[in-house]
Formats: sequence, C-alpha cells, structure tokens
Amino acid sequence: MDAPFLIAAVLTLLSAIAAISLRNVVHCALCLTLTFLGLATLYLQLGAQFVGLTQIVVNVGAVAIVIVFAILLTRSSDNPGESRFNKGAIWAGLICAAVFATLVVAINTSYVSMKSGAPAPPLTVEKIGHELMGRYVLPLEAIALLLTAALIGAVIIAMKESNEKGGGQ
Amino acid sequence: MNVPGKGILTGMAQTAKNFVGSYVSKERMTTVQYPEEREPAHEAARNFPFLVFDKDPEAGLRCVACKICEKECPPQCIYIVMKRDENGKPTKQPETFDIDVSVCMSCQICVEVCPFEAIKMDTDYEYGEFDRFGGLLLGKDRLAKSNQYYHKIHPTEAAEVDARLDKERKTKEVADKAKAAKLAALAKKAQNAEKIAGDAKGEKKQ
Amino acid sequence: MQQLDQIFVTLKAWALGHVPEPLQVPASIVMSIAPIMLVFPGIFALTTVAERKLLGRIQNRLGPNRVGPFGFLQWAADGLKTITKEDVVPRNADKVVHFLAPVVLLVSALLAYSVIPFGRNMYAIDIDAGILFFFAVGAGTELAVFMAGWSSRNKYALLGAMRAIAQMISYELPLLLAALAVVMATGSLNPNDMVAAQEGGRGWGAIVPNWFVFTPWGFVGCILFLIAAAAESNRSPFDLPEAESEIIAGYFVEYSGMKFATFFLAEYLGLFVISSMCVVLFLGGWHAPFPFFWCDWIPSWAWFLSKLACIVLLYIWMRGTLPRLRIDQLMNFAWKFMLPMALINLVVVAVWKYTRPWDYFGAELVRWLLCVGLLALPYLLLGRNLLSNRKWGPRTYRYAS
Amino acid sequence: MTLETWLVFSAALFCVGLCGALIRRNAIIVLLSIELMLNAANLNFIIFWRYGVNADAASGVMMVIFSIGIAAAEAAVGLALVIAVYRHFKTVNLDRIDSMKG
Repeated sequence: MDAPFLIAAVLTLLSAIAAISLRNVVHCALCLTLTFLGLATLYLQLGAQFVGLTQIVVNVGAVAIVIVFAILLTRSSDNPGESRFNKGAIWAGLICAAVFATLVVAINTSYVSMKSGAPAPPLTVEKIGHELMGRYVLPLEAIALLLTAALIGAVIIAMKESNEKGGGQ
Repeated sequence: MNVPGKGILTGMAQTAKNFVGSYVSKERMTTVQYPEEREPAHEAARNFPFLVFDKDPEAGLRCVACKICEKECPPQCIYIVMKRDENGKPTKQPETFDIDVSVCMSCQICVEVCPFEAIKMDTDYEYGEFDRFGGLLLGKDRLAKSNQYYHKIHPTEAAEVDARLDKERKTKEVADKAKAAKLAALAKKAQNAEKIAGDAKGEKKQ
Repeated sequence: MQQLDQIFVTLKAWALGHVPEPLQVPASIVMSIAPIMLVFPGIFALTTVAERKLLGRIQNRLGPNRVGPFGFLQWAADGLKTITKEDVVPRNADKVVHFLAPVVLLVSALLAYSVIPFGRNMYAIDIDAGILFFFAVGAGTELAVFMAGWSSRNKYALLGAMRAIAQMISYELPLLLAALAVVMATGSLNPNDMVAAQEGGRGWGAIVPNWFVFTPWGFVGCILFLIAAAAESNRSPFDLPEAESEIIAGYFVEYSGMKFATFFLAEYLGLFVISSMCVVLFLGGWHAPFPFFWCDWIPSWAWFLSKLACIVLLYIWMRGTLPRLRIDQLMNFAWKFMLPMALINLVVVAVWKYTRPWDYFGAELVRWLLCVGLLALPYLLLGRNLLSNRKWGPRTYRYAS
Repeated sequence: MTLETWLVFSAALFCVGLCGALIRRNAIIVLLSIELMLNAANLNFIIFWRYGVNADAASGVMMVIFSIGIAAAEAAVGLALVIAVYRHFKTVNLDRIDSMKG
C-alpha cells in the first residue's frame, strides 16, 4: 500500500460516507464532489489520465452543479424533527454490510491471474481518439444520440408543469 | 449596411480616442488635482453659514443676538447668548454664537429669517478636523467674516444686500433728520413759548 | 541570446545541482511552482493599478496618481488596507464552506497555470491531455462560486452565484469548442504541441507568422475564445454575476478583508490564465512574431508576457467601453450566436484541413475565400437574427407574491 | 498495490452508495448515491483494464468514457424527474411520494 493511494482512498471513502449521511443536502452534494475528485486522483494513479480528467470535467463541472441546482430548486425543507433516515434504515444497513462482506470474501477467494500490476501501458489521448473513431464509433454515435435525447427529455420533463402553471395564471 | 458588431467597434474607437486625447489636451479632463488646484466655487454655492461684520470683527458684527435663527434652525445647531453690560443690561451684541457644522444641514433658513442680513452662507468646504466634536463646533471668532469677503464670494447677492442696507440707512437717516427737525422745532416752539411767556411776565412786571 | 532565453531553465538546473539527491524531486516541484506563485500575483498587483489608470484615461480622468511614482504603488496601499480590515463573517453563514470558497477558487485558478508553456522549455508539467487538464481545474471555479454564494446566506449572494453558474456553464461550451478547433488543427491536446505547430511564418520572407489567429477559423476562434473567456472570468461586459449596481457585488457580498482580496486575486489570476491559454492556442505561444534577427534577441518568455499583456489590456479597454448585458441578452448571445458560430468554426477547420493538399494555381486563394465565406455568411445571418430579435416593449414588473 | 486492495476499495465505495440509496429519505440523496455506485463500477473497469492481460486494448477505458457520458445523462434526467415530482408533491421526501396519479 503506497501513500498516495491510501490518502486518496481514505478521503474518497470518508467523503462518500459523509455524502450519504449528512443532514444538510448541500453539504452532501459538496462531499460528493470531493468523492469525485478523490476518484479522479485514483484514476490518475491507475494510469488512466484521460478518464481521470474527464471525470473531473463531467462530474465536478457538470453533474455536481446540476445536483446543486436541483437542490436549490426543490428547496428540500426537511423539518428538523423528522429523521433523515428511513424506517427500515437498520435493516438496509445490515444488508449493505452483508453485501460488502460477500464481495470481500468473493474477491479474496477467487483466482486472479495477475496479482500485481504490470507497468502502466502508455495510453495516449491520440490512441483513445483513434479507438473512438475506429472500433467504438458506433457506441460514440449512440451516446451522442442518448445525450441529445437526455437533454431534450430533461428540459421537457422539468418544463411541462411550469408551462401549465404559466397558462393558468 | 448594418453589420453586426459595428457598434462595438465604434465604441471601442471612441474610448481609444478619449484615452489618447487625455494625454494631448488638458481641456478634456473632467477632474482637477484637488489639493494643488481647485475649481473656483460657483457664486450660488453654499455650504455653512457665517456671520458678517462691517469693520470690527467683534463690535462690527451685524448680529444683534435676537435669536430668531436659533429658533428657526431645523436641526438646532445654533446656540446664542446675548451680551450684557456690567449692569446686567442686555446689549445688542452676541456673547456666544456657536454653530455645530457637523449638525448643520445647509438649509439656509437662518439666512432667510435674519432681519439684519447678519448671517450668510459660506462657500468654503474645507472643515477637516482631527477632533470631530470640538473641532466642528465653530465659535464667533471663526464664524465672523468681513463684508468684503461676502462681496468676494457672492458678489451679486452682496451688492443687493448692501443696496438694501444703504436704503434702510438712508430712510433711517431721513427719518432721524425729520425727527430731529421735529424735535428741534418743538424745542424751539417751547423756547419761544417760554420766551413769550417770560416777555408777558416781564410786561406784567413792568 | 540563447542564455537570456533559457536563463530560468539554466538557473533551475544549476540550483537543483546543489540539492542533495533525495530532495531533488520536491525541490524541482517547488522551483516550478514558486515562480508562478510569485510572478502572477505580482502581475495582478500591477494590473489593478494599470486597469484603474487606463479606465481613468478612457473617462478623461487621471486615475490613481498619489501613491508612489505615477501612483504605481497603489497596489501596496490597497493590499495593506485589505489585510488590516476586519474579517466579518455573517452569523448565519455556513462557516466552513464560507471559508473554503475563496481557497477553492484560488487553488483552481493557480492549478491551471501548470500546463501553460510560458517560454521555450518553461512549463510546470508536460501532460498529454494538457488542455483537458486546464478545463478540468476550471470546473473548480463554478463550485467555488456556488459555495461562496450559498454559504453566505444572503439572497443577493445566492442570486449572484446562480447567475454566475448559469453564465459560466453557458459560455464554457463556446470556450471549449473554440479550443477544440485548435485541437482539431494540431491533432493534439498538449499545449506544447500547439505552440510548436505555430512556429515559423509564411508569405514573402515568412513575414506573416504561422499563428492560428491568421487563419479564417483561427481568427473567429480567437474572438469566440476571448468573448467566452471574458464571460468565464466575469469580466465586463459580462460582469452581471457581480454587478455592483444590481446585486451589490453578487456572490462575494458577504466577504471582507483578506477573503475578499483572495477572491479578487483569484479572479484576476483566472483572467490571466485564460488569456495565457488564448495566447497558447491562437497567438503562437512564446514564438516571436517576425523572423527578423532582433526578434530573437528578445527572450521567448518576454514575448509570451507581452502577448498576455496585450490581451489583458484589451479586456480593460472592453471594460471601459461596453455596458453590462442583461441576463436574457447574455443567454441569447451564448446559445443563439456563440454556440452556432463555434460549431460552424469546427466545420471550417475540417474544410481547412481537408483542402490543405490542394496545390494547383490559386488554390490558396480559393481555400481562403471558401473558409471566409463559410464563416462570414453565418456571422451575418446570426448577427442579424440576434439584433432583430429584440422584443422590446414597455417594461413589466413582477413582484414577489 | 495488489488487485485485491483496489477491488475491496471499490466494493466499499459501492456499498456506501447502496447504503445511501436504501436508507435516505431525500430523493436527491438517493440519486446521488446511485451516482456513487456508478462511479464504483467505473473504478472496477479501470482496475481490470490496468491489471488485465490485455491492457493495450483500452477497452476498459473506453467503457468508462461511455459510462461517464451515460452517468451525466442519467443525472440530468433523474434530477429533472425529481424537480417534476417536487412540483407535484411539494416535497422530495420519498416516504411521502406514495400516491399514483396524485
């Protein structure tokens, strides 16, 4: 275990736990951003530079901001007396712990061909570009379509009722 | 032809002209470098009141301590004490005349109500002091300014005031003369009457 | 001349030779970071004075001229003032987030400097996806703005933050697309490759530098980049997130003292770094403009800094000239003009690249005319549309109900 | 750094996300937890690409790039749905959003 991994992993996990457990929703979103950042550094440590930077651009630059906007637009006014957790929170926690235990056992008992990493393969941006335009061109077009559809869909879903309201007034 | 973006370029050219022009011509400059150079105050400018005196800054004050301005002042920044002579008899002179310029709001009401043209508005604005309570409480000595100064800062208004005062003085003189003449006539009449009476007495005696 | 050009590189190598072996890596890191941390705040200090003086001259005033010779020590007075001011934090503010916001903003602004090549062999890190890194750390800016606006618990701060984020997201698209044009032309995401691609010149005696700004798509891309960069760094005329007269300085209304100064510094550092990126992308980086011999006497970093200064002066000039936009004009401009133009620009880059092998007589002229026409026509149409689409009527007010 | 360490870490991250999705009442936090789980899965792709036999193929990285794109679309649509639901129910508390055709 080397120090950069340890620091990034602890930071990522702690901020993830904070993101799901804090009372203030905006704090949760900010902690989630920290998780994304920690994950990006982990990607960089794994030698996936392009993915790490894309992770920051998309998740920190766009997703976190969208979440924050949604939080402000919905003004989730939890009344302080009410618990922020479900009624069955304990059971859910136990299930999660069980899932984690199962996964750990599975990871440790399974046969893995390569236990420690070989030197990182040089994956240049140029190569990614060639792959995207070559072997993966169909998924690329599909995702372009998906993003366009998502954009239009999101706008329509979020606008529909406000239009009705605007007509009614 | 209306090319989009033309307005932006025109504006940029205009500001560039301003920029270069500010180095070339002094007339373009809208500001002056204050402590070294000052813009002359406008004739109608007003800031805080001052007291006009004619010849002597102490005895020549036009103020007669009638306290009208003290009563009329909206923020009540004027404080007047009338001078009394050794017998305790009031004179027509202020013993104290204080204006707190930190309170004064330059409304000019004191000037409007003064029947003696004794208080006028100053154009001076440099009242900076390190002591913000005592330093801004102006006493009689700092308020008293000569009629010549008044002429300097508000020439038109001062000329009008002087003309009015002169007219008043003249009418007063005329009135005084008439009164004096009347008195003299009365006195003469009385004398004459006495004389006549005396004559009559004398005649009677004889 | 080589010595002067490489003086900083040589100095660093010389200093590293005196550092013991195990400390060399951290020492090298410090020696790469320290100049950035010293030089650019210094430029910031001078820019604040220069900006005020320039704005003054534009408005026929003198500007600050009391502190130091010609007022050029004004920054010291301002700095001392902000340091000694009381740091007021609102009682209901979210203290931690309120404190972190300026820090995040400053860090993300400073991080972006690491990929900029300031001169020949002068860069902090050389990574493959440098442009991507630049825009990735730029994402921190939006987050910092939101943190500042939200944690202040002030409606103006929140309004300002919301405006700022909406504006930044809208203008990030044209910014990225304008940069993408250069990526398409050079086939690399590395700033060093981009600078290398702009070396030399063409025309008689190579008088016209090979900078991308002197191509049809590069010219348009440069202007789009400059406009979007002004919006990204909240410069006038896009300064409505911090409009003093409308929402009293927006998201940093509740900041005072040193934290305010940090915001101010981070904002200017962001402006410098985005202008530096513009220099790298379109203005030939640290290359000298002319092939004359005296141009080689001037070191490459001096060329870079002078180009940077030109862009910053242009921004100040724009600030002195253009009035602030309204929010709907801002959004219309971003989505109905900037974005289509940037997309068309990408097409033109492709055409430009595709027609490169043409070599019959007059091919260059045809190529130019084709590209200029492809850009000018949409420009006129989009601009007309933007100008004619004004639905100006009597103003209506909607009060909070 | 062994493969197991990485995998255990990503499993932990996934379980944190799962836990958040199961225990919280706020719809936005639930979405946020789903985002966490997606990221843990992405991390797994990268890990297996890095420790796999054919790292030159870059298929793991490609997968993650597409996955990030899909995650962005998912976040946008999900949050738009949350906003639409909020307009309707005036709350984002998942325990209260319990009637159809409200």
